[in-house]
Amino acid sequence: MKIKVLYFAALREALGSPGETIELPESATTLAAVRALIAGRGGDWDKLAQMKNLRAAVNQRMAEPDAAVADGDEVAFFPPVTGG
Amino acid sequence: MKIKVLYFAALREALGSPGETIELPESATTLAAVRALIAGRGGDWDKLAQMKNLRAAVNQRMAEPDAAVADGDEVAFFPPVTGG
Amino acid sequence: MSVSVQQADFDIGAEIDALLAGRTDVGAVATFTGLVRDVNDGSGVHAMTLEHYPGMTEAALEDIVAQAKARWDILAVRVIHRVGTLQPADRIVLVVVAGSHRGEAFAACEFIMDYLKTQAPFWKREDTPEGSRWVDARESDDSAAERWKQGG
Amino acid sequence: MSVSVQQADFDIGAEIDALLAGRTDVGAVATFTGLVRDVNDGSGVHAMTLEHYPGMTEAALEDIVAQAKARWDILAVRVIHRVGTLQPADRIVLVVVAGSHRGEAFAACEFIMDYLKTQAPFWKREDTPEGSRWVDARESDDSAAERWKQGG
Repeated sequence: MKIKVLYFAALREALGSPGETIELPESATTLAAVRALIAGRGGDWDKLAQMKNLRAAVNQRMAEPDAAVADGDEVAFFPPVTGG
Repeated sequence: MKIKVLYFAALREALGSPGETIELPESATTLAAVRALIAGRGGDWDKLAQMKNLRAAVNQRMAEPDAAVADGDEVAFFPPVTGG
Repeated sequence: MSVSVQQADFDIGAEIDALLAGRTDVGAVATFTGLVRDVNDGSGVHAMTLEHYPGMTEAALEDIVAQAKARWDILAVRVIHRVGTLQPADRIVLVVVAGSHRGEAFAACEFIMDYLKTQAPFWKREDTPEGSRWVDARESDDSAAERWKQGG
Repeated sequence: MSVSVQQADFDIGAEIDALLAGRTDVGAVATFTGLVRDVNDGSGVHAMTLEHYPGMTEAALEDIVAQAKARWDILAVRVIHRVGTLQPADRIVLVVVAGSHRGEAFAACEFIMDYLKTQAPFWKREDTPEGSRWVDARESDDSAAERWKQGG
Protein backbone atom coordinates (compact mmCIF):
# COMPACT_ATOMS: atom_id res chain seq x y z
CA MET A 1 0.00 0.00 0.00
CA LYS A 2 1.10 3.54 -0.80
CA ILE A 3 1.12 6.59 1.43
CA LYS A 4 2.29 10.17 1.10
CA VAL A 5 4.74 11.35 3.78
CA LEU A 6 5.53 15.03 4.50
CA TYR A 7 8.27 16.59 6.63
CA PHE A 8 8.19 20.14 8.01
CA ALA A 9 10.45 22.80 9.50
CA ALA A 10 13.63 21.63 11.29
CA LEU A 11 12.85 18.01 10.38
CA ARG A 12 12.45 18.85 6.69
CA GLU A 13 15.85 20.56 6.78
CA ALA A 14 17.50 17.72 8.71
CA LEU A 15 16.20 15.13 6.26
CA GLY A 16 16.83 17.32 3.23
CA SER A 17 13.36 16.45 1.90
CA PRO A 18 9.90 18.02 2.00
CA GLY A 19 8.28 14.62 1.54
CA GLU A 20 7.89 11.52 -0.58
CA THR A 21 5.50 8.78 -1.58
CA ILE A 22 6.40 5.44 -0.06
CA GLU A 23 5.30 1.87 -0.44
CA LEU A 24 4.45 0.32 2.92
CA PRO A 25 4.75 -3.37 3.76
CA GLU A 26 1.50 -4.98 5.02
CA SER A 27 2.99 -5.08 8.51
CA ALA A 28 3.30 -1.30 8.82
CA THR A 29 -0.16 -0.24 9.99
CA THR A 30 0.58 2.52 12.51
CA LEU A 31 2.33 5.88 12.59
CA ALA A 32 5.01 4.38 14.84
CA ALA A 33 5.70 1.66 12.26
CA VAL A 34 5.97 4.20 9.45
CA ARG A 35 8.41 6.26 11.50
CA ALA A 36 10.55 3.19 12.30
CA LEU A 37 10.52 2.08 8.68
CA ILE A 38 11.81 5.41 7.37
CA ALA A 39 14.33 5.92 10.19
CA GLY A 40 15.63 2.41 9.53
CA ARG A 41 17.09 3.51 6.18
CA GLY A 42 20.01 4.86 8.20
CA GLY A 43 22.10 7.95 7.40
CA ASP A 44 20.22 11.23 7.78
CA TRP A 45 16.94 9.33 8.03
CA ASP A 46 17.92 8.24 11.50
CA LYS A 47 17.16 11.80 12.58
CA LEU A 48 13.49 10.88 12.33
CA ALA A 49 14.10 8.38 15.14
CA GLN A 50 16.32 10.73 17.17
CA MET A 51 14.15 13.86 17.13
CA LYS A 52 12.77 14.57 20.58
CA ASN A 53 9.10 15.46 20.88
CA LEU A 54 8.35 14.49 17.30
CA ARG A 55 4.75 15.27 16.38
CA ALA A 56 2.73 13.72 13.58
CA ALA A 57 -0.51 13.98 11.66
CA VAL A 58 -2.55 11.49 9.67
CA ASN A 59 -4.70 13.00 6.94
CA GLN A 60 -4.04 16.48 8.31
CA ARG A 61 -5.14 15.74 11.87
CA MET A 62 -2.78 15.52 14.85
CA ALA A 63 -2.21 11.84 15.65
CA GLU A 64 -0.53 9.67 18.27
CA PRO A 65 2.08 6.95 17.52
CA ASP A 66 -0.54 4.17 17.65
CA ALA A 67 -2.78 5.89 15.06
CA ALA A 68 -3.77 3.62 12.15
CA VAL A 69 -2.28 4.27 8.71
CA ALA A 70 -4.03 2.93 5.59
CA ASP A 71 -3.53 2.96 1.85
CA GLY A 72 -3.73 6.46 0.35
CA ASP A 73 -3.23 8.27 3.64
CA GLU A 74 -1.24 11.47 4.02
CA VAL A 75 1.17 11.23 6.95
CA ALA A 76 3.23 14.16 8.25
CA PHE A 77 6.09 14.34 10.76
CA PHE A 78 7.23 17.62 12.32
CA PRO A 79 8.63 19.30 15.44
CA PRO A 80 6.29 20.80 18.07
CA VAL A 81 4.45 23.75 16.52
CA THR A 82 5.53 27.32 17.28
CA GLY A 83 3.00 29.59 15.57
CA GLY A 84 1.07 32.49 16.99
CA MET B 1 -17.09 73.61 58.41
CA LYS B 2 -18.20 73.54 54.80
CA ILE B 3 -18.18 70.65 52.33
CA LYS B 4 -19.37 70.15 48.77
CA VAL B 5 -21.78 67.24 48.25
CA LEU B 6 -22.58 65.68 44.85
CA TYR B 7 -25.32 63.21 43.83
CA PHE B 8 -25.23 61.07 40.70
CA ALA B 9 -27.48 58.98 38.47
CA ALA B 10 -30.63 57.50 40.05
CA LEU B 11 -29.86 59.22 43.36
CA ARG B 12 -29.49 62.62 41.68
CA GLU B 13 -32.91 62.11 40.06
CA ALA B 14 -34.52 60.87 43.28
CA LEU B 15 -33.24 63.86 45.25
CA GLY B 16 -33.91 66.31 42.42
CA SER B 17 -30.46 67.83 42.93
CA PRO B 18 -27.00 67.38 41.41
CA GLY B 19 -25.38 68.63 44.58
CA GLU B 20 -24.97 71.41 47.11
CA THR B 21 -22.59 73.04 49.53
CA ILE B 22 -23.48 72.33 53.15
CA GLU B 23 -22.38 73.55 56.53
CA LEU B 24 -21.48 70.65 58.82
CA PRO B 25 -21.74 70.66 62.61
CA GLU B 26 -18.49 69.83 64.43
CA SER B 27 -19.92 66.45 65.36
CA ALA B 28 -20.27 65.26 61.74
CA THR B 29 -16.79 63.92 60.96
CA THR B 30 -17.52 60.82 58.86
CA LEU B 31 -19.28 59.95 55.61
CA ALA B 32 -21.94 58.08 57.59
CA ALA B 33 -22.61 61.21 59.67
CA VAL B 34 -22.94 63.36 56.54
CA ARG B 35 -25.37 60.87 55.04
CA ALA B 36 -27.47 60.77 58.21
CA LEU B 37 -27.47 64.56 58.45
CA ILE B 38 -28.80 65.03 54.92
CA ALA B 39 -31.30 62.17 55.09
CA GLY B 40 -32.57 63.62 58.37
CA ARG B 41 -34.06 66.61 56.53
CA GLY B 42 -36.98 64.31 55.69
CA GLY B 43 -39.10 64.35 52.52
CA ASP B 44 -37.22 63.25 49.39
CA TRP B 45 -33.94 63.47 51.29
CA ASP B 46 -34.86 60.34 53.16
CA LYS B 47 -34.10 58.46 49.92
CA LEU B 48 -30.44 58.94 50.74
CA ALA B 49 -31.02 56.78 53.82
CA GLN B 50 -33.23 54.26 52.01
CA MET B 51 -31.08 53.58 48.95
CA LYS B 52 -29.66 50.09 49.06
CA ASN B 53 -25.97 49.61 48.24
CA LEU B 54 -25.27 53.34 48.34
CA ARG B 55 -21.68 54.08 47.35
CA ALA B 56 -19.68 57.17 48.19
CA ALA B 57 -16.46 59.01 47.49
CA VAL B 58 -14.44 61.56 49.44
CA ASN B 59 -12.31 63.89 47.32
CA GLN B 60 -12.97 61.72 44.27
CA ARG B 61 -11.83 58.45 45.81
CA MET B 62 -14.16 55.58 46.72
CA ALA B 63 -14.72 55.63 50.48
CA GLU B 64 -16.35 53.58 53.23
CA PRO B 65 -18.98 54.91 55.69
CA ASP B 66 -16.36 55.46 58.41
CA ALA B 67 -14.15 57.59 56.14
CA ALA B 68 -13.18 60.96 57.66
CA VAL B 69 -14.71 64.14 56.25
CA ALA B 70 -13.00 67.49 56.81
CA ASP B 71 -13.53 71.14 55.93
CA GLY B 72 -13.36 71.80 52.19
CA ASP B 73 -13.81 68.16 51.18
CA GLU B 74 -15.81 67.03 48.17
CA VAL B 75 -18.19 64.21 49.09
CA ALA B 76 -20.25 62.26 46.55
CA PHE B 77 -23.08 59.75 46.96
CA PHE B 78 -24.21 57.47 44.15
CA PRO B 79 -25.57 54.02 43.22
CA PRO B 80 -23.21 51.16 42.36
CA VAL B 81 -21.41 52.00 39.13
CA THR B 82 -22.49 50.43 35.84
CA GLY B 83 -20.00 51.59 33.21
CA GLY B 84 -18.08 49.54 30.68
CA MET C 1 -2.74 60.26 27.70
CA SER C 2 -3.26 56.61 28.61
CA VAL C 3 -6.84 57.34 29.73
CA SER C 4 -9.61 59.35 27.99
CA VAL C 5 -13.23 60.03 28.88
CA GLN C 6 -14.99 61.50 25.86
CA GLN C 7 -18.25 61.83 23.92
CA ALA C 8 -16.54 61.12 20.60
CA ASP C 9 -16.26 57.68 19.08
CA PHE C 10 -12.84 56.03 18.82
CA ASP C 11 -11.00 54.08 16.11
CA ILE C 12 -9.69 50.79 17.52
CA GLY C 13 -7.08 50.24 14.81
CA ALA C 14 -5.76 53.80 15.11
CA GLU C 15 -5.54 53.52 18.90
CA ILE C 16 -3.54 50.28 18.66
CA ASP C 17 -1.24 51.81 16.03
CA ALA C 18 -0.64 54.88 18.19
CA LEU C 19 0.17 52.73 21.22
CA LEU C 20 2.66 50.62 19.24
CA ALA C 21 4.22 53.45 17.22
CA GLY C 22 8.00 53.06 17.02
CA ARG C 23 8.08 49.99 19.28
CA THR C 24 9.61 46.66 18.34
CA ASP C 25 9.47 45.10 21.81
CA VAL C 26 5.74 44.30 21.84
CA GLY C 27 4.82 40.68 21.17
CA ALA C 28 1.20 40.68 22.34
CA VAL C 29 -1.72 43.08 22.16
CA ALA C 30 -4.97 42.25 23.93
CA THR C 31 -7.97 44.51 23.45
CA PHE C 32 -11.50 44.70 24.76
CA THR C 33 -14.29 46.75 23.25
CA GLY C 34 -17.69 47.12 24.90
CA LEU C 35 -20.69 47.91 22.68
CA VAL C 36 -24.33 48.92 23.20
CA ARG C 37 -26.59 45.88 22.73
CA ASP C 38 -30.13 46.31 21.46
CA VAL C 39 -31.47 44.05 24.20
CA ASN C 40 -30.71 43.99 27.93
CA ASP C 41 -32.48 42.12 30.72
CA GLY C 42 -35.26 41.17 28.31
CA SER C 43 -36.13 44.65 27.04
CA GLY C 44 -35.34 46.30 23.74
CA VAL C 45 -32.86 49.15 24.09
CA HIS C 46 -33.03 51.96 21.55
CA ALA C 47 -30.61 54.32 23.23
CA MET C 48 -28.34 54.52 26.25
CA THR C 49 -27.03 57.51 28.15
CA LEU C 50 -23.81 57.33 30.14
CA GLU C 51 -23.43 59.69 33.09
CA HIS C 52 -20.10 60.06 34.87
CA TYR C 53 -18.38 61.92 37.69
CA PRO C 54 -15.95 64.30 35.94
CA GLY C 55 -12.55 64.32 37.55
CA MET C 56 -13.06 61.23 39.63
CA THR C 57 -13.64 59.14 36.52
CA GLU C 58 -10.26 59.96 35.01
CA ALA C 59 -8.53 59.47 38.37
CA ALA C 60 -10.22 56.09 38.88
CA LEU C 61 -9.21 54.90 35.41
CA GLU C 62 -5.60 56.08 35.89
CA ASP C 63 -5.54 54.25 39.21
CA ILE C 64 -6.84 51.02 37.63
CA VAL C 65 -4.17 51.25 34.90
CA ALA C 66 -1.46 51.86 37.53
CA GLN C 67 -2.63 48.78 39.45
CA ALA C 68 -2.44 46.67 36.29
CA LYS C 69 1.07 47.95 35.52
CA ALA C 70 2.20 47.19 39.05
CA ARG C 71 0.81 43.70 38.88
CA TRP C 72 1.84 42.51 35.42
CA ASP C 73 4.91 43.04 33.27
CA ILE C 74 3.15 45.02 30.53
CA LEU C 75 4.48 47.75 28.26
CA ALA C 76 1.63 50.12 27.39
CA VAL C 77 -2.06 50.63 28.12
CA ARG C 78 -4.82 52.72 26.56
CA VAL C 79 -8.32 53.14 28.03
CA ILE C 80 -11.12 55.14 26.40
CA HIS C 81 -14.63 55.39 27.86
CA ARG C 82 -17.40 57.30 26.15
CA VAL C 83 -20.11 59.34 27.88
CA GLY C 84 -23.37 60.87 26.63
CA THR C 85 -26.05 59.26 24.50
CA LEU C 86 -25.27 56.17 22.42
CA GLN C 87 -27.25 53.88 20.10
CA PRO C 88 -27.15 50.09 19.71
CA ALA C 89 -23.89 48.91 18.11
CA ASP C 90 -22.10 52.07 19.27
CA ARG C 91 -18.76 51.53 20.99
CA ILE C 92 -18.71 52.37 24.73
CA VAL C 93 -15.30 51.43 26.05
CA LEU C 94 -11.90 50.35 24.73
CA VAL C 95 -9.02 48.80 26.65
CA VAL C 96 -5.77 48.03 24.84
CA VAL C 97 -2.86 46.33 26.61
CA ALA C 98 0.51 45.78 24.93
CA GLY C 99 3.04 43.41 26.46
CA SER C 100 5.90 41.10 25.66
CA HIS C 101 3.83 37.94 26.12
CA ARG C 102 0.19 37.05 25.73
CA GLY C 103 -0.62 35.72 29.20
CA GLU C 104 0.15 39.04 30.86
CA ALA C 105 -1.56 41.10 28.17
CA PHE C 106 -4.77 39.06 28.45
CA ALA C 107 -4.78 39.09 32.25
CA ALA C 108 -4.13 42.83 32.53
CA CYS C 109 -6.81 43.63 29.93
CA GLU C 110 -9.44 41.54 31.72
CA PHE C 111 -8.38 42.93 35.12
CA ILE C 112 -8.77 46.51 33.88
CA MET C 113 -12.28 45.78 32.55
CA ASP C 114 -13.33 43.99 35.73
CA TYR C 115 -12.11 46.83 37.94
CA LEU C 116 -13.50 49.50 35.65
CA LYS C 117 -16.94 47.85 35.94
CA THR C 118 -16.93 48.17 39.74
CA GLN C 119 -14.61 51.11 40.50
CA ALA C 120 -15.03 53.73 37.78
CA PRO C 121 -17.94 56.15 38.34
CA PHE C 122 -20.07 55.65 35.23
CA TRP C 123 -23.81 55.00 35.24
CA LYS C 124 -25.92 53.76 32.34
CA ARG C 125 -29.52 54.74 31.69
CA GLU C 126 -31.35 52.77 29.00
CA ASP C 127 -34.27 53.96 26.88
CA THR C 128 -36.65 51.04 26.30
CA PRO C 129 -40.22 50.76 24.96
CA GLU C 130 -41.30 50.64 28.64
CA GLY C 131 -39.52 53.90 29.36
CA SER C 132 -36.16 55.03 30.66
CA ARG C 133 -34.43 53.07 33.40
CA TRP C 134 -31.12 53.09 35.23
CA VAL C 135 -29.17 49.90 34.72
CA ASP C 136 -28.70 47.87 37.89
CA ALA C 137 -25.22 46.82 38.89
CA ARG C 138 -24.64 43.12 38.37
CA GLU C 139 -23.46 40.88 41.14
CA SER C 140 -21.42 39.06 38.50
CA ASP C 141 -19.36 42.23 38.05
CA ASP C 142 -18.55 42.34 41.75
CA SER C 143 -17.48 38.71 41.73
CA ALA C 144 -15.43 39.24 38.55
CA ALA C 145 -13.50 42.04 40.27
CA GLU C 146 -13.30 40.08 43.53
CA ARG C 147 -11.45 37.12 42.04
CA TRP C 148 -8.37 39.25 41.32
CA LYS C 149 -7.93 39.74 45.06
CA GLN C 150 -7.28 36.04 45.60
CA GLY C 151 -3.75 36.11 44.26
CA GLY C 152 -5.03 35.00 40.80
CA MET D 1 -14.40 32.86 6.05
CA SER D 2 -13.81 32.80 9.80
CA VAL D 3 -10.22 31.57 9.29
CA SER D 4 -7.51 32.81 6.93
CA VAL D 5 -3.87 31.83 6.42
CA GLN D 6 -2.16 34.44 4.28
CA GLN D 7 1.07 36.27 3.51
CA ALA D 8 -0.66 39.65 3.45
CA ASP D 9 -0.93 41.92 6.47
CA PHE D 10 -4.34 42.54 8.04
CA ASP D 11 -6.19 45.59 9.35
CA ILE D 12 -7.44 44.96 12.87
CA GLY D 13 -10.09 47.70 12.82
CA ALA D 14 -11.43 46.60 9.44
CA GLU D 15 -11.61 42.96 10.59
CA ILE D 16 -13.58 43.92 13.70
CA ASP D 17 -15.92 46.11 11.64
CA ALA D 18 -16.53 43.30 9.14
CA LEU D 19 -17.29 40.83 11.93
CA LEU D 20 -19.79 43.21 13.56
CA ALA D 21 -21.41 44.53 10.37
CA GLY D 22 -25.17 44.79 10.73
CA ARG D 23 -25.19 43.28 14.23
CA THR D 24 -26.71 44.96 17.29
CA ASP D 25 -26.51 41.93 19.59
CA VAL D 26 -22.78 42.10 20.34
CA GLY D 27 -21.83 43.58 23.69
CA ALA D 28 -18.21 42.48 23.93
CA VAL D 29 -15.31 42.12 21.52
CA ALA D 30 -12.03 40.64 22.70
CA THR D 31 -9.05 40.60 20.36
CA PHE D 32 -5.52 39.32 20.43
CA THR D 33 -2.75 40.34 18.07
CA GLY D 34 0.66 38.67 18.04
CA LEU D 35 3.62 40.68 16.74
CA VAL D 36 7.25 39.97 15.85
CA ARG D 37 9.55 41.16 18.67
CA ASP D 38 13.08 42.32 17.94
CA VAL D 39 14.46 40.15 20.74
CA ASN D 40 13.73 36.53 21.64
CA ASP D 41 15.54 34.25 24.09
CA GLY D 42 18.29 36.83 24.44
CA SER D 43 19.13 37.29 20.76
CA GLY D 44 18.30 40.12 18.41
CA VAL D 45 15.79 39.10 15.74
CA HIS D 46 15.91 40.95 12.43
CA ALA D 47 13.49 38.75 10.54
CA MET D 48 11.24 35.75 11.04
CA THR D 49 9.92 33.21 8.58
CA LEU D 50 6.73 31.28 9.23
CA GLU D 51 6.35 27.87 7.63
CA HIS D 52 3.03 26.03 7.71
CA TYR D 53 1.31 22.86 6.57
CA PRO D 54 -1.14 24.01 3.88
CA GLY D 55 -4.53 22.39 4.25
CA MET D 56 -3.98 21.08 7.76
CA THR D 57 -3.39 24.61 9.05
CA GLU D 58 -6.78 25.86 7.95
CA ALA D 59 -8.48 22.68 9.20
CA ALA D 60 -6.77 22.96 12.59
CA LEU D 61 -7.79 26.61 12.97
CA GLU D 62 -11.40 25.84 11.98
CA ASP D 63 -11.43 23.03 14.51
CA ILE D 64 -10.10 25.31 17.27
CA VAL D 65 -12.80 27.89 16.46
CA ALA D 66 -15.48 25.18 16.50
CA GLN D 67 -14.28 24.01 19.91
CA ALA D 68 -14.47 27.58 21.25
CA LYS D 69 -18.00 28.00 19.87
CA ALA D 70 -19.11 24.73 21.42
CA ARG D 71 -17.67 25.70 24.79
CA TRP D 72 -18.74 29.33 25.14
CA ASP D 73 -21.81 31.28 24.15
CA ILE D 74 -20.10 33.51 21.59
CA LEU D 75 -21.48 35.09 18.43
CA ALA D 76 -18.67 35.42 15.88
CA VAL D 77 -14.97 34.62 15.53
CA ARG D 78 -12.25 35.68 13.11
CA VAL D 79 -8.74 34.19 13.00
CA ILE D 80 -5.97 35.34 10.65
CA HIS D 81 -2.46 33.89 10.70
CA ARG D 82 0.30 35.14 8.42
CA VAL D 83 3.00 33.00 6.80
CA GLY D 84 6.22 33.90 5.00
CA THR D 85 8.90 36.36 6.06
CA LEU D 86 8.13 39.07 8.61
CA GLN D 87 10.11 41.87 10.29
CA PRO D 88 10.04 43.12 13.90
CA ALA D 89 6.78 44.93 14.71
CA ASP D 90 4.97 43.06 11.92
CA ARG D 91 1.65 41.49 12.85
CA ILE D 92 1.65 37.66 12.90
CA VAL D 93 -1.75 36.56 14.15
CA LEU D 94 -5.16 38.06 14.91
CA VAL D 95 -8.00 36.53 16.90
CA VAL D 96 -11.27 38.44 17.27
CA VAL D 97 -14.15 37.07 19.36
CA ALA D 98 -17.53 38.80 19.55
CA GLY D 99 -20.03 37.84 22.23
CA SER D 100 -22.87 39.12 24.32
CA HIS D 101 -20.78 39.42 27.49
CA ARG D 102 -17.12 40.04 28.23
CA GLY D 103 -16.27 36.96 30.30
CA GLU D 104 -17.06 34.58 27.46
CA ALA D 105 -15.41 36.75 24.81
CA PHE D 106 -12.17 36.96 26.83
CA ALA D 107 -12.12 33.25 27.68
CA ALA D 108 -12.79 32.12 24.11
CA CYS D 109 -10.16 34.49 22.70
CA GLU D 110 -7.48 33.26 25.12
CA PHE D 111 -8.52 29.62 24.57
CA ILE D 112 -8.17 30.01 20.79
CA MET D 113 -4.68 31.50 21.16
CA ASP D 114 -3.57 28.82 23.63
CA TYR D 115 -4.79 26.01 21.37
CA LEU D 116 -3.45 27.64 18.23
CA LYS D 117 0.00 27.75 19.88
CA THR D 118 0.02 23.99 20.42
CA GLN D 119 -2.33 22.56 17.75
CA ALA D 120 -1.95 24.61 14.57
CA PRO D 121 0.95 23.52 12.32
CA PHE D 122 3.05 26.68 12.07
CA TRP D 123 6.81 26.85 12.67
CA LYS D 124 8.88 29.96 13.21
CA ARG D 125 12.47 30.40 12.05
CA GLU D 126 14.30 33.48 13.34
CA ASP D 127 17.19 35.29 11.68
CA THR D 128 19.59 36.55 14.34
CA PRO D 129 23.15 37.94 14.27
CA GLU D 130 24.26 34.40 15.22
CA GLY D 131 22.46 32.94 12.22
CA SER D 132 19.10 31.40 11.44
CA ARG D 133 17.42 29.15 14.02
CA TRP D 134 14.13 27.34 14.46
CA VAL D 135 12.19 28.56 17.47
CA ASP D 136 11.79 25.93 20.17
CA ALA D 137 8.31 25.17 21.44
CA ARG D 138 7.76 26.52 24.94
CA GLU D 139 6.63 24.32 27.78
CA SER D 140 4.60 27.30 28.96
CA ASP D 141 2.50 27.00 25.80
CA ASP D 142 1.72 23.37 26.54
CA SER D 143 0.70 24.22 30.09
CA ALA D 144 -1.40 27.17 28.86
CA ALA D 145 -3.33 24.84 26.56
CA GLU D 146 -3.48 22.13 29.22
CA ARG D 147 -5.32 24.24 31.79
CA TRP D 148 -8.44 24.42 29.58
CA LYS D 149 -8.84 20.66 29.99
CA GLN D 150 -9.44 20.98 33.71
CA GLY D 151 -12.98 22.27 33.39
CA GLY D 152 -11.71 25.89 33.66
